[in-house]
Amino acid sequence: MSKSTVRDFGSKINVNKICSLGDAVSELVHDGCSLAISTDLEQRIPFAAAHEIIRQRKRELTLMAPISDMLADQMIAGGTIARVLAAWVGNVSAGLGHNFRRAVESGIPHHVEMVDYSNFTMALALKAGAMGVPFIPTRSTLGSDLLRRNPGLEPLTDARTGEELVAVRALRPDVAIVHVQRSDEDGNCHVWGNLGVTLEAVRASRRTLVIAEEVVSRQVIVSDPNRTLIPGFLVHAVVHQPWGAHPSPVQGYYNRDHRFFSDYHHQTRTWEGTKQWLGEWVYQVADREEYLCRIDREPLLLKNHAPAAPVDYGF
Amino acid sequence: MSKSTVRDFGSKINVNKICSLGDAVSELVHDGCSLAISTDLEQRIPFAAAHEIIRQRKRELTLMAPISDMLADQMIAGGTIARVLAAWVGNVSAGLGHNFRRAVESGIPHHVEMVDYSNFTMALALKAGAMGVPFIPTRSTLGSDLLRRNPGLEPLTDARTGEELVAVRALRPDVAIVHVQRSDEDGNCHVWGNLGVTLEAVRASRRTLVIAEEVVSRQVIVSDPNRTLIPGFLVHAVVHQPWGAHPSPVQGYYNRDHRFFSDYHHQTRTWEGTKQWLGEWVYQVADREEYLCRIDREPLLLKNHAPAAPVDYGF
Amino acid sequence: MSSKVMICAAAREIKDGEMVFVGMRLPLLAFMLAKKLHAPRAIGLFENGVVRDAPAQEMLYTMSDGPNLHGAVCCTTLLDVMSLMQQGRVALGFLGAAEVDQYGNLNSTQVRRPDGGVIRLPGSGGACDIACLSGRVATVIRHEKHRLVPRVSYITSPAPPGGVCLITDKAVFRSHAATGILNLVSCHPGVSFEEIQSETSWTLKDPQRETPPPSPQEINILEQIDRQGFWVQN
Amino acid sequence: MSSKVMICAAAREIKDGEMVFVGMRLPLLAFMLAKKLHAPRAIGLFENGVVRDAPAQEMLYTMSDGPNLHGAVCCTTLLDVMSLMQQGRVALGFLGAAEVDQYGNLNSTQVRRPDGGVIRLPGSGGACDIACLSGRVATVIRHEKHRLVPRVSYITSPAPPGGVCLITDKAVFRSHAATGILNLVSCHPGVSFEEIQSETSWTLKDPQRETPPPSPQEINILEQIDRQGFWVQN
Repeated sequence: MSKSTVRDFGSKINVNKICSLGDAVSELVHDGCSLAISTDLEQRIPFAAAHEIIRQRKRELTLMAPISDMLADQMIAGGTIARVLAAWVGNVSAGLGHNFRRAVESGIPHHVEMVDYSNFTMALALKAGAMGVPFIPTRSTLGSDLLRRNPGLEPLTDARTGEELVAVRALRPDVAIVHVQRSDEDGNCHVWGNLGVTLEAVRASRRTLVIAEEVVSRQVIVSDPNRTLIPGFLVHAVVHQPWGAHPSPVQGYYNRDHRFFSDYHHQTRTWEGTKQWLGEWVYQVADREEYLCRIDREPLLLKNHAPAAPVDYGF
Repeated sequence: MSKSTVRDFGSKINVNKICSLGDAVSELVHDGCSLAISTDLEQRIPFAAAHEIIRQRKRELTLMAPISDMLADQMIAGGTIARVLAAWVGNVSAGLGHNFRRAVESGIPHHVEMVDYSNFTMALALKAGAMGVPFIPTRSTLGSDLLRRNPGLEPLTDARTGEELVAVRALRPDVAIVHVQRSDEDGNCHVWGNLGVTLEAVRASRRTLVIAEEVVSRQVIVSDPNRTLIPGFLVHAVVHQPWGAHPSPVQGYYNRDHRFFSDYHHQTRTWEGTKQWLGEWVYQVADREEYLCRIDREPLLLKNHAPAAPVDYGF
Repeated sequence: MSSKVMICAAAREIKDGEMVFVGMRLPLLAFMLAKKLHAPRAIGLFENGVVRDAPAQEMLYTMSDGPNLHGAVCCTTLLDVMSLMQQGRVALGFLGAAEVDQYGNLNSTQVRRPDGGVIRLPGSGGACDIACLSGRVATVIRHEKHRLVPRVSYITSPAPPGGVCLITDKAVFRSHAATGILNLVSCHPGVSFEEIQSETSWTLKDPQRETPPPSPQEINILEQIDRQGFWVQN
Repeated sequence: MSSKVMICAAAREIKDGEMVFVGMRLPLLAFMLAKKLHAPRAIGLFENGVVRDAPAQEMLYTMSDGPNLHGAVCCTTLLDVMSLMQQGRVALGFLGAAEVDQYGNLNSTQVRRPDGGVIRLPGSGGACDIACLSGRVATVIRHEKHRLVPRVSYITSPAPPGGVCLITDKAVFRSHAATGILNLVSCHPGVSFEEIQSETSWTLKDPQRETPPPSPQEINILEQIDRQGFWVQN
């Protein structure tokens, strides 16, 4: 019998996936690899993982995400990023990302190459990766300079109709890092709220690192299989890290810390201020537990609960 | 200002969507139109709607679905179908569909044209329709006779890599008919269980008819927006019809009536038997209420309940 | 006052029953205003996958803030909502930009400094997609000569076939059906044609028409929506 | 006995940790058996969108029966599970067919009658996709000469690059790595080579090897799974 054509997506029998954030980053994120991170769009941004990546001084990473919010700016400031494939890099509530600007405009702390996508073409690139096809056609970006300058977008004429289209080439990140509400020990995740491009990013990536607010029993997960938007067989490591997405919000767990975004924006106007910020919030912080001691969580706690209506999977 | 390029997908301000099954079929299903129906694959098959279509003697319909189970066989027997675009037509638990075979092989009761898809290419055709692109590429069907004979599948060479692919052309059904667990009056639907190609079919179709086990308040729907897999703005009519999917199962509501499938299979071996079956279960039945009086629902009731774990949308 | 005029002008672009790509800040307020006034059945789509048929109960800083998810009719993926737009189901999209040119092209990617250097901006986000795929586009921008330029230096969002309605803090413009040029259609209350022309890089014709000022009802609703005046400066 | 031999042979095709496209009837029983024996971490995918890491608690007539959804780890779309397969994540798919030829091509669409007419069968379902996109294919078919043909009359499911394991009620065949021809690898207990050759349209070589009979443990598990003997006939 001829050899299997199944491609290597990493170990399929990973019996113990639960590990610390430090170990997960150390094992899965290698210098030079590509990361899909901050894929939900402004919820559940894996800041804990980003800070650990900065602390472990990972280098030459490629970042893939449509809207990375402040996370991309911090990872650039930390010197980890060589290349950004994204639609929008900044600080969603405050405006520009000073470190992104400094890196692209002046090479401080080092040069970062920016490849401009739109939100939809980034989603389609990941979807093509997730579907295992080399491209997906779209009508977006026709007539734009994104199409002219991004090598991942190329003109395509539909042979049957003659219609002008754009082929969005597939992206396949090495690692997807996602923050979720709850996961079981196998990495089967329940996620709710806005989904952005997370489902596509996880499926497109070779490996996935899950950071979960709660690690729950398998019974909780299988009680609602339609909520399992990330199946465990795509997941290589599960880190239990409550408040791992602060200062971004996690629906049902905590709210957005608007002030933290705004403070970062003001403090990082200068490179000096940035270094100070990184020292205070990343380098001089041993781990997420220490970080959490420094923030005031009380104002971010849920003001009201909103339970989903019951659903019966009975038969 | 130049004219809007927004395409007509039917009335956008349809204030009152709730109506009877008879009215919904009469208004939405026209002779010669194309229908996506039975898109979940073996759950929530809209049998009530199919029977109403047969009773209203609709003609020359095109059926689009990957696996239509016994529903397609019945609609063919009822003389409503001119053309079937599908991957599999039969009786899932019993085997062949006698009426499908008679129609294709011998033109009884009339000729039906069959266009063979595979499950995945049917899903991709609907997905392309749902995405508003003329095609999506795949590697499936390469080397098969489906590719050679189905005009909706055409060879495609990837310009960049030279890879041989297949372009699956978009399908855009005129009407999707779906059975759901619960809907509000605007057609926002909560659906759970296996999803088949329903989400793609609804988005690809110009209009959607929802048949719901329960019509619930808007509050129930918005309590769990991730469960709203069919948003109301895609829905043109909502019919409240408990047990509307019998003899197929509806998770959380009732089980599959295996016996009913098997009885149909045996009774429809002959065209005479089919006519008798249609008389007994469709033509001589005024509506679904009368149909339900003729079946024994008791053995199909849930034997056990299985509530989904709680989810909090609080903030 | 000018932000209220802008919000009211933007709100009037939304027709009842339309699907609208909303965005944040002023357009979001415009959507909330339109819902409460003349477009109660408009549907708001957000790029993060949120679909709302009723405005959020609290002020939002980002589209993914808790109050925007709570009470949504649907939370889905970016791909899903943008695919619906690519199908032609979205009537109107709101966009911001750093530059707009007389043809309605928008730039939110990078601009040139007077000294020849480049200022890098955050980028397209969904703007390019909305420009390419929605029926019409309404653009909200601060009215300054270096923003209303003859030609944008980078086309992030090409002028859509359905045309652009440009709403500044001084005036309203619309694409001319034949030429595609953005024509001035009304000057905001208290702003002279001369002032507008002096801050616009292409030649305008005086429309002799004033943008309708916010009605007391509109002002009342806006003040309810944004109690702290976070977005609506006077 | 032959269905038990077939199920056990099919179960042995599943390796631990693999993602498997399961299907119904005998392959489903094979999956359940493998899970309980040597492949506890195998994952079962169903075309309707159901993903299971543990067998259902009750016998199934269709993949969408209530018990198959209850306790699933994931319920998603057909497109999602088949996309994962197109990516190369699925190691093995099980298929049935009306005809198989010596090259491993399968036909489940239409066959010719002796009188030249056409018998229309239900069609591909997901078979063509599984043949094209999964790593290997295991085919379960009744061993009759008109089913094991030199050339199928319609290629529903082309022989996959990863090769075919053909499991009949008489024997096990595998694609030869170089020629692609389905070679006989073992005869089921009590079935002679001559009997197999006489019911096969291409020339075989006697493998001098017997398909391992079901162990008492395998038989015990199978009887637990299918208490009423609905699928497993003796």
